[in-house]
Amino acid sequence: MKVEGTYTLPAPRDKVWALLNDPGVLARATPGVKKLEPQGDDMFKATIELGIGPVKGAYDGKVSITDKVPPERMTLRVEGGGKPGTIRATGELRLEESEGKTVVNYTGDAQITGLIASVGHRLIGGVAKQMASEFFKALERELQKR
Amino acid sequence: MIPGSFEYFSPQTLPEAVTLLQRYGEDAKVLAGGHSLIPLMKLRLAAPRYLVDLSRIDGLTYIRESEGFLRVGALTRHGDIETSDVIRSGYPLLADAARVIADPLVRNMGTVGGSLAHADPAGDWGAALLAAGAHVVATGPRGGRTIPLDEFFVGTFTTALQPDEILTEIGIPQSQKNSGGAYLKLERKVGDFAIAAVGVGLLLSSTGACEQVGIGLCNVGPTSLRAGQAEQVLRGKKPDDATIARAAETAATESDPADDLRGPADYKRDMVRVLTARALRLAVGRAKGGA
Amino acid sequence: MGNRVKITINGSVHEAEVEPRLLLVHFLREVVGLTGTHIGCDTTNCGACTVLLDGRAVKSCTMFAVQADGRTVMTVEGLAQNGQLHPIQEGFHQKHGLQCGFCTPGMMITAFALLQRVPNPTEEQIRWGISGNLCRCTGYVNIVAAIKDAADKMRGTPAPAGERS
Amino acid sequence: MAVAHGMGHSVKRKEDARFIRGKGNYIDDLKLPGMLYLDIVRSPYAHAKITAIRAEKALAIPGVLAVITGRDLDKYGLAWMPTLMSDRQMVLPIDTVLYQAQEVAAVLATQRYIAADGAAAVEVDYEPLPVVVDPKKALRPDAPVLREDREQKTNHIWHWEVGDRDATARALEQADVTVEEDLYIPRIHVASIETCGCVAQWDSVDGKLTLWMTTQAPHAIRTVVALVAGHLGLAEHKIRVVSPDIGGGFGGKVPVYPGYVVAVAASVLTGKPVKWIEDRMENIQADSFARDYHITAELGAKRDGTLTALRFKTIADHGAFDAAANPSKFPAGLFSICTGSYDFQSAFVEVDGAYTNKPPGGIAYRCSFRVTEASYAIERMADIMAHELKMDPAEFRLKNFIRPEAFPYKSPLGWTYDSGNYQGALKKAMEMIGYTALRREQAEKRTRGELMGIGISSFTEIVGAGPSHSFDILGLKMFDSAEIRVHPTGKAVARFGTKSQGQGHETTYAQVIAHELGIPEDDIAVEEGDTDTAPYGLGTYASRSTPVAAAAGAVAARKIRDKARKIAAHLLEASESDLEWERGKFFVKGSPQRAKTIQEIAFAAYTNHPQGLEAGLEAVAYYDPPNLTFPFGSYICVVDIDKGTGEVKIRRFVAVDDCGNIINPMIVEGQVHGGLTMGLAPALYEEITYDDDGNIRGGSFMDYLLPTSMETPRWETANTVTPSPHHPLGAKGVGESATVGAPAAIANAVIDAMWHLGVRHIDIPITPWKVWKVLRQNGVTE
Repeated sequence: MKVEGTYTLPAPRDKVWALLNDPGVLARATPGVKKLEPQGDDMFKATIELGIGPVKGAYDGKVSITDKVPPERMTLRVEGGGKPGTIRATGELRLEESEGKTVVNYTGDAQITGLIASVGHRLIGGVAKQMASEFFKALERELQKR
Repeated sequence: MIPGSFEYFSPQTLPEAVTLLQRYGEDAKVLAGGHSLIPLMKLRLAAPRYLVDLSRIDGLTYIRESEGFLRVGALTRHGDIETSDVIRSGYPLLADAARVIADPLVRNMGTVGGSLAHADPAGDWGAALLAAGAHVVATGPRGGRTIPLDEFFVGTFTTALQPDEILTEIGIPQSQKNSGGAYLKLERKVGDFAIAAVGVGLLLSSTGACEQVGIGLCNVGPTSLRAGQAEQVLRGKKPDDATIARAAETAATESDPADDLRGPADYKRDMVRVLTARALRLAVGRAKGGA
Repeated sequence: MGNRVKITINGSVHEAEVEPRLLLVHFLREVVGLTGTHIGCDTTNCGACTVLLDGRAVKSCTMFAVQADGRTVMTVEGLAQNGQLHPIQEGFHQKHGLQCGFCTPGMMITAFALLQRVPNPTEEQIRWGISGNLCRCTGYVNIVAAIKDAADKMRGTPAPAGERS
Repeated sequence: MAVAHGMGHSVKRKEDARFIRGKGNYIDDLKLPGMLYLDIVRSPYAHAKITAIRAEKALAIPGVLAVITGRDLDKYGLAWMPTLMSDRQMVLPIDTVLYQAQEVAAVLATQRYIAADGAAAVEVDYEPLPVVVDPKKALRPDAPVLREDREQKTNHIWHWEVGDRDATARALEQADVTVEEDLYIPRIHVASIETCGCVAQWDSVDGKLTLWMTTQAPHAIRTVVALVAGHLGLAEHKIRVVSPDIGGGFGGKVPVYPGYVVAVAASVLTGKPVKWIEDRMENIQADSFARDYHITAELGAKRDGTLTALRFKTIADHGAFDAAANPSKFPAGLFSICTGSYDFQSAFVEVDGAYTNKPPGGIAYRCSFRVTEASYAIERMADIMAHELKMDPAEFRLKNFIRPEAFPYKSPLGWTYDSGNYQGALKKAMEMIGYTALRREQAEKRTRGELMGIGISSFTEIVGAGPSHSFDILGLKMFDSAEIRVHPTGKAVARFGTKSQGQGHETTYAQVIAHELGIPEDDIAVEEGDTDTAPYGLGTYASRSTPVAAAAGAVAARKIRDKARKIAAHLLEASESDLEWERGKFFVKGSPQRAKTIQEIAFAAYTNHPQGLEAGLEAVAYYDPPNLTFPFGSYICVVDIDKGTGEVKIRRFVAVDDCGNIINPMIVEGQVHGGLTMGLAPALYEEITYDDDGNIRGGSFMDYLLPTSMETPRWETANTVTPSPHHPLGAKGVGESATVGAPAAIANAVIDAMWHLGVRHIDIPITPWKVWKVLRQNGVTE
């Protein structure tokens, strides 16, 4: 499944870049992430509890950041599995600065398997968009905190 | 398919139910008709530890007009709305919607409150009641509060209800002379969720202009959507063909569908356009006293 | 963690201690032993499990037995009275409204509820009324005819012989 | 008093009595003392290595008795089982899963709910492997090889061809007009309303296994169990397979699924009865699929509209194992009936089978092994050719039909059609629907921009598997059987090797016997499905009950009549040759009052039989048909298309069927109604798709769309009668005709509505968005 979109953050690119490279911020901003434990260079063990209404699930996973070209782009990989299914997602974030703001273009490809994929496919697209938007809104809040 | 275990409560009063929700918080789920929740539990996608069944609480099933509002109790079943004389004679938008929810057997069990609180983007009531300009009443430990439906849907399966609040009533501005409405659903077959559905509620002025208009969109975004810009196109204008066409095109741009088995996003967006135009024409006809 | 339920089924009271998660359909089939109510889809689509709950046709696989506590249930086994087939059962037999018979109990219960509410339904009303019950064998035409036949008999105005609606 | 109606009467069904009272005996109704329950853990991945299966949490649940894995079964040589197609199939995997929802482990528990809890608690670790869901990609040399267990390191299963390749190529080159189209017939599922299941009961004292299961072929299953588990001491006389009432089969209850095997193993292991019942998602996601044929079809014709050549090239997607329930000697079943109702000079068909990461199978979905694929393809192509030639599709068909006087007709692909009158059926259908007026209406509507289409399908089926020269199951010939015992009081019991799943055998077989012997239907008990009592037969599928088993019934009845004649001669003190038979009695020629009824004769058979003749009045017949039967029909469908939404509305559908002589017109009509609805379903609604990761789309009734009463039109049916010359009753079989014929009629109607816009083809199911898309592409919008 492909997800793509654009989000504008009200801060210069360097600042956004720093934010995206802060594990604490990533943990707080990524929907459902309860804990991120560093496992080496840009690799993290993740504990995720995701609840979409009554559909709640706990997932163990890995988050890694690769293909970094500061402060232009990075690739975020998330892998996780739990009872409702598994996900392996790759998202490329491209940062462009424009008039003091940062435009983030993201393109993601998610491989979802299991029950969620087979019975929940009608909702997955919408939920993915919703989660992407929550992620950027959370980043925006982090920006305001700084 | 067998659901996981849970503890079951069947309170006799609303305060009792609220107390249970307070006690169990996020671990509890309210059971109204159960036709959204139980399938998820059978799939073991949902596994609430506590179920609070509202069905034995008296006084949550009614359809009545008072103080300028049509008031519908949260436990009123879809089928009761479908067959209600009050609804049939004065609220074509709601009558249309009630007729196309799932199938007749589901409508005998599913409730309007349960459906709204479940906040499935494919729920027909969400779009229909957004179009009708409805609000809901939430009852919690601090009593009742009114939430405009515009603020109710937060995301997929997520509403503005607190974990210890229960949706108890839906209020809809009472129908007037010159008001009309329609709900059109495009579905793959009876019982399926909509490919897209559009609800329209409107009130025409004495000159035939749109004095009030509401347009709700079903299953074309992460939540039920209100097509506010499309409403703006119509507001204060006569709903002629050109205006309707412009409003329909605007509604399409306001929708945010995703690809699925029902079709790709561009198809669904166009269906919003087609259905909005058709629903508007039907609603205008009804407002003018037509069928 | 049992809950006590008392359910009146086809006129007899049944009491039992059940797990809250026990589906009504399993209560009927496994606890009470009324196996005429079937399970077809598990996802509230097919209506093979349809029973009357306080007079309304509902899908008993999407309901817990505890929800039916204190209520009245009628299953296919309750259609015939004193060994006398109900006109709906007669109609299904006469009009060949069943083949494998698996959806038939749910279909007949839905028809029963429909005819209580609409004693003289049109073809469209019948089709609308049974649209929550899937049949894989008959193609519905003869089911519609069977329900029409029953409606006519129940109103005391039998359709002309050989009429197929 | 009971009367014998015999053939041609709409006798009301005997089996209804229990079904309308909720007293059917379906598999899940069976409850035995001490019975255990099995639930199955399934793979979320379409292709993965299993690195660990951890059962501790499941086993910790009170009531969970065992978690069975492939490694456990392997100890008994049961981790794999053979398929009917000379392939093998995993029962439970040892280390690799090959499709989503594949069985991974089984949990045995004291209760159904506990078994489900156990299955949810089993933890499995997987290492995902590359997934191949497209058979065309699977056949590329760089594709990952899915079946590492096979010697051949390729996803190519087999190649099969029939016809004259060179002559067909030449004929196509020389044709004035050729048309070519890619037709995909998607995966669908029979989705009978009852899912599959079984109760296995091992009696360790007698060493006897009783297996109640939802099977359309109990005897064949008994032999398969004996062959597969013989090394464990299960001998065929110690195996009893009972097929109870079946809630719809349609081909889906022919194969052996892993759940059955595990249930048997679990019962043998524990000495207790074990029940396994699928839920709907397991049923749709893992049981045998149907179709999944990618066809490239070409036709050639002369300018005057005469068809000359046909060439079909097909890729058949069989999923992870070739487990097609196909008892013919041809890998693609009866697909070579694809020349249909037309008289081609040359034809050539080739099919290649491929493995993919999808569930195995390849069953019929209410047709005889690929007949629907063949019929859909030829009827779609016939319409495309007619339109290409600017001929009316009806006129085009009438011009190219095999002439009535040409029967028995030898097709260029090797079949000998028994009888037919295709012109008669099509003309009757055209008359019923008012074809000419509809074409006028369509022309008027076009001028107003409205979209209305008329579609014809004039199909020829091939059913009644089958003659032993072309069919077998693991070497077993495809005869079927009947045993009739007439009791002293003139009542009878008749047992058959088939098994009804709703077809009404208890009634129609009784009619056949009543027809032959004059014993009233009410006095005949028909039994099927118990291998301990019924004679050996191959079961009910492929519309074979009437062509094969009813023929056996007629032959057995005639054997009884022959003996009855001897007894009558003895009683009437006349010579056998002086006796004449009138249904229900023998009388002396010229003295009709000197007669003995079949009941009197039956009594005498036990009380006063002639010397030198054995007592009793019973007979068994095993009928190996000399040829298949070829039912046919013409269907016409009228559709209206909503230009805005792309919705297709079927306004009318007329079906004229010819299945030879009819046993029970009411049941035949019911079969046609049901078949039409199962033809409508794949034409407009049903499909199982897979995403690139092998996730199933359409794996529950939420997304696998069975038509309801609202989508199903009011079918209009009629018959013509062209008896089969080789069947003892002149009958042909009808259960599947409509499923075979209907999809093309609907698809043709939709395309007919849009041909003038430049639309040539849309693959089924024709969903609103597909129609919307082609309308948009051709500039039509609301």
